[in-house]
Amino acid sequence: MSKSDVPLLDMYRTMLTIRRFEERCNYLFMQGRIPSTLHLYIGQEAVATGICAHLSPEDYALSTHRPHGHAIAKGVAPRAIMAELFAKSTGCCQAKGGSMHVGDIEVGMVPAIAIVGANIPIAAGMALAAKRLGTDRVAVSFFGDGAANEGAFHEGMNMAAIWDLPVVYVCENNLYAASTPVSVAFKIEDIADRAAAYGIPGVVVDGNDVIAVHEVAGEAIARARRGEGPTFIECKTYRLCGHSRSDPRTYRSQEEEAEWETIDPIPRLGAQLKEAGLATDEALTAIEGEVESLIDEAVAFAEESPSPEPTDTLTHVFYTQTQSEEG
Amino acid sequence: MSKSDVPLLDMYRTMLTIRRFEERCNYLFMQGRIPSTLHLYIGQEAVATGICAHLSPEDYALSTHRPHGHAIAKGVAPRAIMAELFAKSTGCCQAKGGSMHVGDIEVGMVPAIAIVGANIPIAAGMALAAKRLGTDRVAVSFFGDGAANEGAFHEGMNMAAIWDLPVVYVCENNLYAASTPVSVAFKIEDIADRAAAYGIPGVVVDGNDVIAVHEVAGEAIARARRGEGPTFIECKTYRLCGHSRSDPRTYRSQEEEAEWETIDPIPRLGAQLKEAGLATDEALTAIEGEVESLIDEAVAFAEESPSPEPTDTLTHVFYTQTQSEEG
Amino acid sequence: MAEMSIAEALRQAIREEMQRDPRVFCVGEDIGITGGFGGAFTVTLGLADEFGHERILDTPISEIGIAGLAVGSAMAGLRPIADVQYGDFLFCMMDQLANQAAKMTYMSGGTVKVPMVMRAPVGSTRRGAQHAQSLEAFFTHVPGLKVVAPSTAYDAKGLLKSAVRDDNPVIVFEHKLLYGSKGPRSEAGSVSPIGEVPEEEYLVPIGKGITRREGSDVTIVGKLLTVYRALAAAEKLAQDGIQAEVIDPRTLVPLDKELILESVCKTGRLVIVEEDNLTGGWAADVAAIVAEEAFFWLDAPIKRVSAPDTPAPFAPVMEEFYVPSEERVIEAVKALF
Amino acid sequence: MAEMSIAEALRQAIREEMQRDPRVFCVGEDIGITGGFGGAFTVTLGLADEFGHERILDTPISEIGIAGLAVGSAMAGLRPIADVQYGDFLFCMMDQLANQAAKMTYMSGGTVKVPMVMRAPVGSTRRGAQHAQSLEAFFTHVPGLKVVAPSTAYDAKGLLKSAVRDDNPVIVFEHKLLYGSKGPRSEAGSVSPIGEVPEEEYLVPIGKGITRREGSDVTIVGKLLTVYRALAAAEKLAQDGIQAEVIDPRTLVPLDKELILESVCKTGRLVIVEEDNLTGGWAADVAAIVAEEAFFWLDAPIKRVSAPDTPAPFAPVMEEFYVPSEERVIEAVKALF
Ligand SMILES: Cc1ncc(C[n+]2csc(CCOP(=O)(O)OP(=O)(O)O)c2C)c(N)n1
Ligand SMILES: Cc1ncc(C[n+]2csc(CCOP(=O)(O)OP(=O)(O)O)c2C)c(N)n1
Ligand SMILES: [Mg+2]
Ligand SMILES: [Mg+2]
Repeated sequence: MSKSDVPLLDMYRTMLTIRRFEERCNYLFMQGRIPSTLHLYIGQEAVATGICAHLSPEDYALSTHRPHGHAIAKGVAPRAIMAELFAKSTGCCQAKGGSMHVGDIEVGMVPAIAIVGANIPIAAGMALAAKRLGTDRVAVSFFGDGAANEGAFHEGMNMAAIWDLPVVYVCENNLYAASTPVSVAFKIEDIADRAAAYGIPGVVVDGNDVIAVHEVAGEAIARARRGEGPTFIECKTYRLCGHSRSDPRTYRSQEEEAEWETIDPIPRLGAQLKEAGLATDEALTAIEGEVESLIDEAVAFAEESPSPEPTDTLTHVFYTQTQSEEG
Repeated sequence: MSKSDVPLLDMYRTMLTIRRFEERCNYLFMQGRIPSTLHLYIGQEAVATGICAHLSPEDYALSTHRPHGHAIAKGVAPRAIMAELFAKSTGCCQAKGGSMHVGDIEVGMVPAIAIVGANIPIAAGMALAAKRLGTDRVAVSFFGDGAANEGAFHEGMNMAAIWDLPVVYVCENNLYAASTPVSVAFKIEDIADRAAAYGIPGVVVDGNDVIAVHEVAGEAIARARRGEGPTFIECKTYRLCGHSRSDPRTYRSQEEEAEWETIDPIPRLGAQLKEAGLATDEALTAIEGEVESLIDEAVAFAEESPSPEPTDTLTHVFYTQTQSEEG
Repeated sequence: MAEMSIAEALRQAIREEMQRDPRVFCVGEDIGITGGFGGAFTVTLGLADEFGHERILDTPISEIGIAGLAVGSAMAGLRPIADVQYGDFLFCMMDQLANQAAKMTYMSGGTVKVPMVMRAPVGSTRRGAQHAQSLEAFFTHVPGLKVVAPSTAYDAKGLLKSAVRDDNPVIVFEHKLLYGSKGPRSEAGSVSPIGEVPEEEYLVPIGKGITRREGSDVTIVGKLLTVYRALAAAEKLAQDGIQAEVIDPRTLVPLDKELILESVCKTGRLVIVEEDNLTGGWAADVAAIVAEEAFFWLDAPIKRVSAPDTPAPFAPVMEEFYVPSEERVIEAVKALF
Repeated sequence: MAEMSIAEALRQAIREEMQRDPRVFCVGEDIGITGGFGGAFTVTLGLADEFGHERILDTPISEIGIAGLAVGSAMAGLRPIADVQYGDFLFCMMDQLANQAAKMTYMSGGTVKVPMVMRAPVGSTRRGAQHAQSLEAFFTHVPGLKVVAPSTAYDAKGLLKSAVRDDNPVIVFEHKLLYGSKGPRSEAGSVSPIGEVPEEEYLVPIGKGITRREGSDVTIVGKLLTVYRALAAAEKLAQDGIQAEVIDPRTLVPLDKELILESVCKTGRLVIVEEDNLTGGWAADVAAIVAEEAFFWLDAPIKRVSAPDTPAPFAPVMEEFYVPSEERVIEAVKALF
């Protein structure tokens, strides 16, 4: 892919959509209009965006307790996610799932899996199916630094490796697992070095640089589609927000946060676009306006949507043919 | 440790004891005098022997479904193991455990754990206790090549690494996990390379050369006792027997078996001893005789011992103070 | 009709389903290695020759991986038949089964399906506590999983075929002493029922129990090995003039509770026999259902005949005490009169 | 007497036991990081300042590792108090708990002990199916484990202290809506009982239940959150002239079944209320025990009021339907008269 094929403006729009979507969620949550808890993706948008830019709805993405960004980047309608957060019947999981399980299998976004590490062997399974069914689909598994210490990581990565499965493992190393810094949980510097334990390539990339992410992702996904097996990509990034709900973030320093603020991926791409003459201030403002309307519309949709009935609890325990077309 | 400190004759005796013990087990099993199943250690004796030669009864050894060799090398009385296999009350687990769980905590041999990989985090826990209690004890975890693909391996190794725990991980790569060759289960050549994923040293050693095993074990154990953390030792070896019971071994070639027969660790050490003038044929024959008597005595003890009562089933579900002295 | 063991019947079921549907495949440890075992109890023996190693997929020793692979491949269009060598190892993959496979359809609002099968041998066979457990109750308690437990060759074949075609995760419990496999994998104390299996294709529907013996005085519910213990006890009881009705639910989730309730309403007495530990076993659930729904038809307390609340002991003399015997069933029944 | 929440009471118990015995330590995720959360529900908040990071040991996200570390360190002379952030993650460490911790003493012929505690928050709190389960029944079914489930600050402190001193593995289930923690970790819908706790040291023995309310007409057994549902229902029922006796077993294994049996023999009626799914829940076992041992004292069917057999739904309106309500308890009781 030549540089000019990089969908920079689309990626800008996606990152901004994720950011504004979540800022709004946070606001609504603080107002008590969204129940439960939220794990926001603010600051990490370049990862989901740079990777998913290569994927079609036929490809699979698997996510975690922090899935809004992946879901939006993978093409789930923001209104359907918002309605899910509002616990409405029109939500992407019909209010059965909630924030930690958003997804839409129609666009290849697997309902997110909130057990840390658990999506890793499942992604291998989806990749196996893609291969056996003769498609060129790939599966992308997103997970955090913390997940790399789960047994599921080890077993899943090894299986993907030995069978050369078309899967890309994307470790978003945001330096913390909840309050726990990576230095407490690892004796090694780069988690990508673990790829060698499975005999697959491991790459480290600046996760706050969407262009860099897009580039390594392109190679990894192409490799997967060619049948050459999985790649492990470690994206160094940072969440510019708390772990969940009203996390006071007192386990990390304000200096550290301030430093990462300076490389916030969204203004960073904005500046690059202007510098390269690919977008004017006006163009970016126009995108901003479009994104705001999209979010407004999503919130309105969510608010107007009906709540489920209490007895809806009882449906969907088992899959029934009529729920969806199937051969 | 200088070469002259290497307890070669003791190690020869230990290896031979394991070999003759298990040959006898197998015979008794075939005769129907031992119930259930057996996983024999024949061919791998140099590993348990070379490592355990460094351990005192205060140190811990943890084993697997294939534990007789480790138990003997760690100092469990052969008669107590034999009685356990005969399902007698005098067995080292009072006939509650059986072949896959032999052990004797009094000599630091943890009742063996037959869930593949499960002893790895437990060994880290024992090492943590050794460290916190201010002792210089080490824990040695023995496991197979197959175990290195378990989630428990990953989580346990990482914990041992990050806290510099006094534990030595000994992977006995005998080329097969049951019928499955390592080439099916791994994309990498040396399992020891996985040590790098945890930031600890990984060493490969000829597991059929007890002197070499003894040497690397000495370094690893000394390192652990110095508080410098775990070492991963991969011992390349081969079981000169079936996986369990009457395994016809048709998943591997007779040529391969024959090749490994030529480096059977016991005659190999015997030849070295004679070459170095450290033992005569007569001396080795004398050891052989002593070992035979020991096994005879163990079998006699086992046969004469009483069976448990059916209602003994109900005891030992919970630990009670009176069962053993405790402060 | 052909006579065959349960291991053979399961193998036939797998073969037929793999022939019928190219999406079906097997995955597990030591299931297809050339010259190998065909799984811990020979069920997949020879199938790799027929279907190749891609469809009889040997894995590393990675239970989380096996279950995760099954979940993922099922979600993406395949129909995996996964297995563990011993049911006890299900604990190693419990998250994938209980949190992932069982909940995915629900969490997705009914849009995602997970058509996978997980086979697991259960029962105590002199190998000690970690190769002996009866795991049924751990899985009947997880909403979103179906659970079957065949005790005859006919049911084993018909239920496994139904499980493969079901759009939901199905756990198939098989008892080691019932496989009847000959040769190296046959077990001491094996009951090894040889049963008749029709030549033509058939399915046994998930969710239908069966009355193995009719009787009017007491209902005995058993599953897997204990069906045979119950039947043997019933014969002896008949000599003493007590006619026991023996019910084998075959499927544990969804349970054919009407069959049990109707029988209890007829006999007024209930004994449940299972190999699992007493406290929290599946038998407790049957007792609770009957104590709620057929209370006024009961003439006597409900009895459970189970293993005691201990891990499985190794020694054969203790194991015989541990696993419910024919005698214990007879005693329990007689205590109700 | 001091007034405190369950979270505070648990913290006090841990502090006192750590002061008393240098072998006691805590291990888990995010429990001691400076500036961090003090565990998922603040129970260990501040303890690292007092005892240092070696004794409030923060781990990687490695549940197998945490449980394995607890088993090993307990076998080698320490007394670990391990925790998981949500009970649901116990499935990730199930092998270590069910196959290792629970069986080690037995398999060793009684020579090895595993004095460890595993704490696990349970209950549905609007986070969806993977952060909501009530796991008690999975562990009461494992011989070799003790299981406690405190519902008051007094019991939480006294039982946790007893658990730490027990020579066996003890699983402590805590309900998220009962912690009563203030600030960022308080939960919507929280019951947050504040209870009195004596200044002087005390223990609550493992294995002793308690009658929370006396009554002569019906016995209601609850645990954790449902104790409060049962008590509220009992007040309302009293207005209709039905006197309910409410029993809180506090310990699930070993169960104080005499307390329950005596009450049922007095009242003749039994309703068991729990938040867990109906099929295979702990309530089934209580029903089975009573249906066997107090059958002739029963005047009515045994009722279970449980969550339906579904994963936990996310939406609050569905969650309210899912978790047994006061109204459902009242309805179940009235149906017995
Ligand atoms: C198996 C499991 N253990 C623990 C948790 C609780 N938990 C939720 S998020 C989280 C931290 C995850 O860290 P990381 O993987 O780095 O992802 P991040 O939150 O940084 O995106 C933890 C411990 C969980 N959900 N699943
Ligand atoms: C968790 C688990 N999975 C599977 C098994 C069944 N099993 C017993 S031994 C064995 C092979 C072990 O291979 P390896 O670790 O290489 O040890 P070896 O037998 O070669 O000594 C298997 C699969 C088990 N005991 N535990
Ligand atoms: Mg992180
Ligand atoms: Mg091996």
